[in-house]
Amino acid sequence: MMLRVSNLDAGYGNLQVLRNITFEVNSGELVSILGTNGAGKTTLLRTLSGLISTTNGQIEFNGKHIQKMQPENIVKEGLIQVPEGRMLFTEMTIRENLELGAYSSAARKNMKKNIEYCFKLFPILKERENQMAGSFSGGQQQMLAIGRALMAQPKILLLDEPSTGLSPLLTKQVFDIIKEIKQQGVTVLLVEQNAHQALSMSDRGYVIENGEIVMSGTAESLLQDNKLRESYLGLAN
Amino acid sequence: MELLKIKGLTKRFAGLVAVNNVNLTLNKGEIVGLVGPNGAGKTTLFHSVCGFHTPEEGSVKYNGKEIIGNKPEHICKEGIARTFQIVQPFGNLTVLENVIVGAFNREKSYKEAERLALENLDLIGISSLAYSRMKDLTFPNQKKVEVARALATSPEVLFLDEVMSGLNPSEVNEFIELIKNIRDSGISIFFIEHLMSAVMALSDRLAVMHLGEKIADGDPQEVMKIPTVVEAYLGEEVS
Amino acid sequence: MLTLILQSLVDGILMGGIYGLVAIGLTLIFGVMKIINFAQGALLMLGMYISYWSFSLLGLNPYLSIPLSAISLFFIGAIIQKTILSKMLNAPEHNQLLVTLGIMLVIENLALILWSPDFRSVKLEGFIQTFNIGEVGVNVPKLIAFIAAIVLSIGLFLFLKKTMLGKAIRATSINRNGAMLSGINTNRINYIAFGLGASLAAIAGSLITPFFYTSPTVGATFILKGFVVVVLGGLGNFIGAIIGGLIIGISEALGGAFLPGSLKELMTYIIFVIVLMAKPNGLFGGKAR
Amino acid sequence: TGEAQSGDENIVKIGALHPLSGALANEGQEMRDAARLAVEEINEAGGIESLGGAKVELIEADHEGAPEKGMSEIQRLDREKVVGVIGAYSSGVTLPATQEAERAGIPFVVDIATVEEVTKRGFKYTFRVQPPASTMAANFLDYFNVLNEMSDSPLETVVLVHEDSVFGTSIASLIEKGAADHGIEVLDNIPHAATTADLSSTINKINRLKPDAVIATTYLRDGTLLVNGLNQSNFQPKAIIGVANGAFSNTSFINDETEINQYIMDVNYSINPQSNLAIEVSKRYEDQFNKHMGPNAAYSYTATKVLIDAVERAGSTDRAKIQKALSETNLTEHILPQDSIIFDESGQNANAQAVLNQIINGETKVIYPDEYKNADAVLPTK
Amino acid sequence: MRKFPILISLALLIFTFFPLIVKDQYYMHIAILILYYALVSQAWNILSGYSGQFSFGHAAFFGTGAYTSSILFTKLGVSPWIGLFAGALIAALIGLFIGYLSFRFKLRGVFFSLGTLAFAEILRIIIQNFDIFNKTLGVLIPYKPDPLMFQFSSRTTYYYIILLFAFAVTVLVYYISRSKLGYNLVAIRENEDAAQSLGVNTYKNKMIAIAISASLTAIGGTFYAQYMLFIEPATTFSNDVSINILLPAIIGGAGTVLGPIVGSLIIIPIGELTTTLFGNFVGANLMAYGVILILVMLYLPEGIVGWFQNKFGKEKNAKKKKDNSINGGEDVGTFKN
Ligand SMILES: Nc1ncnc2c1ncn2[C@@H]1O[C@H](COP(=O)(O)OP(=O)(O)OP(=O)(O)O)[C@@H](O)[C@H]1O
Ligand SMILES: Nc1ncnc2c1ncn2[C@@H]1O[C@H](COP(=O)(O)OP(=O)(O)OP(=O)(O)O)[C@@H](O)[C@H]1O
Ligand SMILES: [Mg+2]
Ligand SMILES: [Mg+2]
Repeated sequence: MMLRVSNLDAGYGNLQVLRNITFEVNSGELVSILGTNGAGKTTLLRTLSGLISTTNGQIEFNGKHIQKMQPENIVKEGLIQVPEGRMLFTEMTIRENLELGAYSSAARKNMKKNIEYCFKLFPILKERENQMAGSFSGGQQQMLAIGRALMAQPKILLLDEPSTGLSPLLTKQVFDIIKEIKQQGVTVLLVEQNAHQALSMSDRGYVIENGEIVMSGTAESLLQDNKLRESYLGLAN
Repeated sequence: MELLKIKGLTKRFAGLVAVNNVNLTLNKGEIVGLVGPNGAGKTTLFHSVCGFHTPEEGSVKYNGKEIIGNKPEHICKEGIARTFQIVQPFGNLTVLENVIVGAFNREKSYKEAERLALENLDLIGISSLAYSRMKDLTFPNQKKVEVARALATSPEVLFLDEVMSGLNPSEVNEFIELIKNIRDSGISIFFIEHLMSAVMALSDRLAVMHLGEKIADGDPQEVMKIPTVVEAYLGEEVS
Repeated sequence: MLTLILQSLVDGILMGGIYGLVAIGLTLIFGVMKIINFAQGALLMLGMYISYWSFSLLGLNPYLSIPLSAISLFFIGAIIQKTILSKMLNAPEHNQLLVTLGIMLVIENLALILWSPDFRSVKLEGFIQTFNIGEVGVNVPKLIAFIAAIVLSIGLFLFLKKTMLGKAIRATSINRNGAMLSGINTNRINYIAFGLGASLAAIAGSLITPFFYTSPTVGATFILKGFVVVVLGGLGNFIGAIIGGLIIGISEALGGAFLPGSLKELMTYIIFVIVLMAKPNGLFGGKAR
Repeated sequence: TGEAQSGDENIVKIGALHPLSGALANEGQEMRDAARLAVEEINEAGGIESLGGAKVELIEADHEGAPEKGMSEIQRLDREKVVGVIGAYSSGVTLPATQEAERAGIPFVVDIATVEEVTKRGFKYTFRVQPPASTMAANFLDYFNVLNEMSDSPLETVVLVHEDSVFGTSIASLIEKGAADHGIEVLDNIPHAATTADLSSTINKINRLKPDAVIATTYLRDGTLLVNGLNQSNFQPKAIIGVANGAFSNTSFINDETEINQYIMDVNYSINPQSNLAIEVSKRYEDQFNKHMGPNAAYSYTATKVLIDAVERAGSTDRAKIQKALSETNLTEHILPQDSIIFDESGQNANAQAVLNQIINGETKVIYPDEYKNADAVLPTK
Repeated sequence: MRKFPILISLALLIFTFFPLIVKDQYYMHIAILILYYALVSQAWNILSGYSGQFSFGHAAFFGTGAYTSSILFTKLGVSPWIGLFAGALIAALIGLFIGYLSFRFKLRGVFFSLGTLAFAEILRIIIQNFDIFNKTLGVLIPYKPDPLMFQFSSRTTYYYIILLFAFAVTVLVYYISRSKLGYNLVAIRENEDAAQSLGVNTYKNKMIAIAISASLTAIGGTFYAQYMLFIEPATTFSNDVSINILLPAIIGGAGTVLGPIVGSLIIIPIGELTTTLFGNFVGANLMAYGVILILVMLYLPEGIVGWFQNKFGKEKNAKKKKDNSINGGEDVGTFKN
């Protein structure tokens, strides 16, 4: 087991968003988290990365309890996130953004190699390596955010709606890249609105609503679920 | 009737031609979609028409009047309202206050502005968020507020930049209905979106940009069959 | 007349170097970390006192006490960051201003209590104060400070641009959450950055000690110009700080030579305003978002 | 408002209002120390006789150089029921503070505040010990001529350098006005901010104008910058003469800057070196506070003594009576280089005057007028 | 904020009766200072708290007010009552000039802040170098109580005048905060691009804000000059003045109607309190003041009023939220049965 979350509560100040969340991700799996707008998916990922402190419950990653760890140490453990809103260093160049992705000492060793890898995945990053990240188009910024996360050599990669703002072509590419990353042995936790596509490449999925996990199962079973088809996949039966 | 006519519009950034000699029209009552690969120049085109960038060349006629060179606020006053791809919230204000700012575009009294704002929040279906602080909202909700805010300025034309990204498919379906209703209330719409289902469902007409140039413009079904479009934007075939 | 102009130019350049020197630490804290640090002058004052006391108690030449003052202030700066400023990273920007104002009041008055308001000076025996090039005199302590300013600014420029630590400092100030998610210990980075800013203030202080009286309120003399120079050069731009300093120094010197009354001071601000009109982000500032 | 003040019959409170913190703290604290000394002396000598040996208590107040602070401190002192106040060094604070004291009916003996207007407002409760700007300027012009008579290398041209607050400006402009009548040619009158970090442009101007003498009204820091800069530049004037100069009379300057301060002159209020009392007091001051008793301290000391003398003569803590006693002051036993201290109608110490000092071998000496001098002038030569 | 009219009337009532109860001149002086700082800080609040253009140089406007009325009075015998308006007018013009240079050329953030500071310095230097302004000698206003000449023998009169000013300005700000202008200003503060996209003429609104702010600050300047009867350029145009002007608003809560008054009510007495408590130990009082500043900002980052609004506003909002959802506001929860 790579990641096990049990009875997790978290939120912002007085506002509790996550209630009693329990789930797990096995090594090498690709797990999707679905949920309506404002359900708490982003909050969950932020909590996993240590940006939000838990009020209750446990997060176990590779056998270590990480719920009290600082974000940077969680990164060192290999839990990497492509955050919602991208959180790029807008007044720094593309290249610098990528370099900073490899800040931890382990990743720094392979920086050159990994940059080349990112450049191969997203050629636009190479073309514009000296442009300021802030002047990138929305989709270009999304590519950079994914690239920066890959620079950290994740053991588990958390992706918060990675296809947001990407063209259909790129969306496909990004999903292909996710598959490829998985192939390489990286575990992936994926939050996506494009539920159909996400589930179709996932092993398992969880549905979160109002901060609670209300449903879980294998990808196939979820794809077949009637309620889910209606309210998430937009497919009336 | 031609409401908005973009002619030969070109916008450059230090060596990069982000928008290259683009011609486009928006007719009254129409919904026009704009798609294209990331970095094609769609947002830049919006910025240029709405006065946030000064294009190097070209003209934009609104109701027959040249609006290039006008400040964004004048363009809003003229009747073009917009949302932003990268949300631009008034973070420390409540949702209602955000929309009231928009409502004050035409209203003078606070009472009227508040009424108009509440009305629009209701229309977009986010009245329950009225008293939340804008910066505490999720991105998709912030985008909804931006739509309400833009509508509150009582525009004739609405520019929407990827307002549906981050919504799940069911929510997208609701939003599609919403946009149709807005059009039916007499507002013409020009929107950028990457969600093909929404694009196809909404567009009366569809334009495609690639590397700054407009490479197609016409009936959505037809446009989506053009090989260059397929290649540049969709990759392989249409689903 | 020519001598006067030349002499004014030399004086202006040297004084400009001093302004630049003061501005370097400020542009790190103010320009890169985005903290309007009113306490910078007080930190400079502490640097001066460290050099003064090392001199009067240990007989240490102020130039030799630079490492001592730099290291001490690094820790003081890091402590200020850790205990106070780190707690207000999410507060509105102007709050930091009041907090640093509070810090300034505390430091200055602590100095007043500990060391009395007496003016203290360091007299270097057998130290050549000036030398002449032709008819133009060059002040040696100021020349040393000037050279130090240039070396420091280039060093810091390279540090921020080329090293991972430097990049991490910039990244943290741009997007703290993003930096955390990249594995950067942002708290540590902030201690280092503020500590560094404070130790730069101390270095400036130590370099000023040989030609300027030390007293609890001495910081005020330099800090206002320091802010002006930082903004003139563009926030966070070290080379800009030196050039900004030179512009102010030279214009003051020439203004002083040819304008009546205290109108020379007007030069500083008028140039400042004109530069900002032409370049709203300072001479070497990037584009606004 | 004029009624008996102290709660405790045996304590008479007087206030001392000075800039104890902020940029002028050095001067302010030096003056407060002098007031402390004066009070101590009185109490050691048995307190105020006419009040049955009542002890004097000094209430110290800090105005930080801020006018409104000065005003509120006067009110605070009023509530403390002081019988009178001394202060306040900065002219900008002294003006509103004395006005406030006038309103409240508190006798205010100004120790230092140069600006003329302090005693020009028809106030009943304001008295000033220090010679005002006009006296300083007049004394300077007279002494300058005397100096020239003594010397075989007369000084003809001068450049005036002054700090640009009301203190330096008022003195310098009065000198400039009177210069022609005294046969002095003023080549330039150069102001600077007291807090300046750099005086090189002033020095360059002096270098170009090459005056016989530089006349300076400055504070410590800028004064030192000036002398240092002149010393290092290629031109040396025959004389540097201060007028009420805050540097040339300051311990730090006199003791620490021996390389450059030799023979600098200063027209300043100071103690009378011919008076044994003055020597004793300044010795005690030096022992107690570990610094030289400069003119500021001398005047605060005197102001305190003047106020207490008035209380003694009034035999009451009634402020109105003390005011009356103050106006009748005729103090002969004092440490200043002047005749007895008496106040004219406006409240100005009528006999106040400056003397001509010179720093000789790291010590400041009075060199003129003859009745006060304790050293012979080292005259400018060419 | 609907409670504002009640709150303000109550405060006005208390302030009106204050002199009848408290006769002590010291307390009266402190009360005057409180109201005076409430006035100028409120003026600053309009430009900097509401529209977010953080001015570091309000001493420029303060000094303009003080100097205009004082020079007119001492040189031409013009009543300071007239000088008050003249000062306000000139300050507004100077404000517009500064605004033109800053806003037309898009000075933002700290660039604007230091720009305003530079203007305050420029004015100081100009005053110091020209004879009509008495150069550095300052202006001494002869002490001759005469209500027509804005000079009173009784401190109470000064008190009521500044009370009137401070409350009038607060009420004005209350109305602005609920008006189109207020919303425009806040929108500019929060996000200029978004504001523009909604038809807010950012330039015009900023110009209006700086003109109002400058003229009200100048009124404070005239009052100050008439109260102190002496002004000099070094202190009148100093940074300290600018900082003292912005302090109450930030402590109380920038961008709130009551912030400046509340801030002033707290910060001025604290200054006096630390002096009284630590006054005998010079420096300790200012250290204590500094520590208090730090603590207030650490624990009440949005100022006192901001803190209250958050604390009590939240509950109110939560209630409203519920009401709304009951009234058919769409709710989530498709899954939980
Ligand atoms: N910084 C914040 N402060 C307070 N509340 C917040 C904050 N961020 C999010 N919230 C609230 O927490 C709840 C969950 O938000 P979250 O961002 O986790 O949703 P999500 O599932 O990621 O939604 P989406 O699909 O829209 O991204 C929402 O009600 C949101 O308004
Ligand atoms: N301010 C700027 N400076 C430099 N280059 C810019 C700037 N803004 C945009 N660009 C570049 O212009 C091109 C067009 O950008 P634009 O934002 O218009 O793309 P877009 O079509 O909206 O893409 P997306 O679908 O990803 O949002 C991109 O290559 C982008 O990097
Ligand atoms: Mg989310
Ligand atoms: Mg775009």
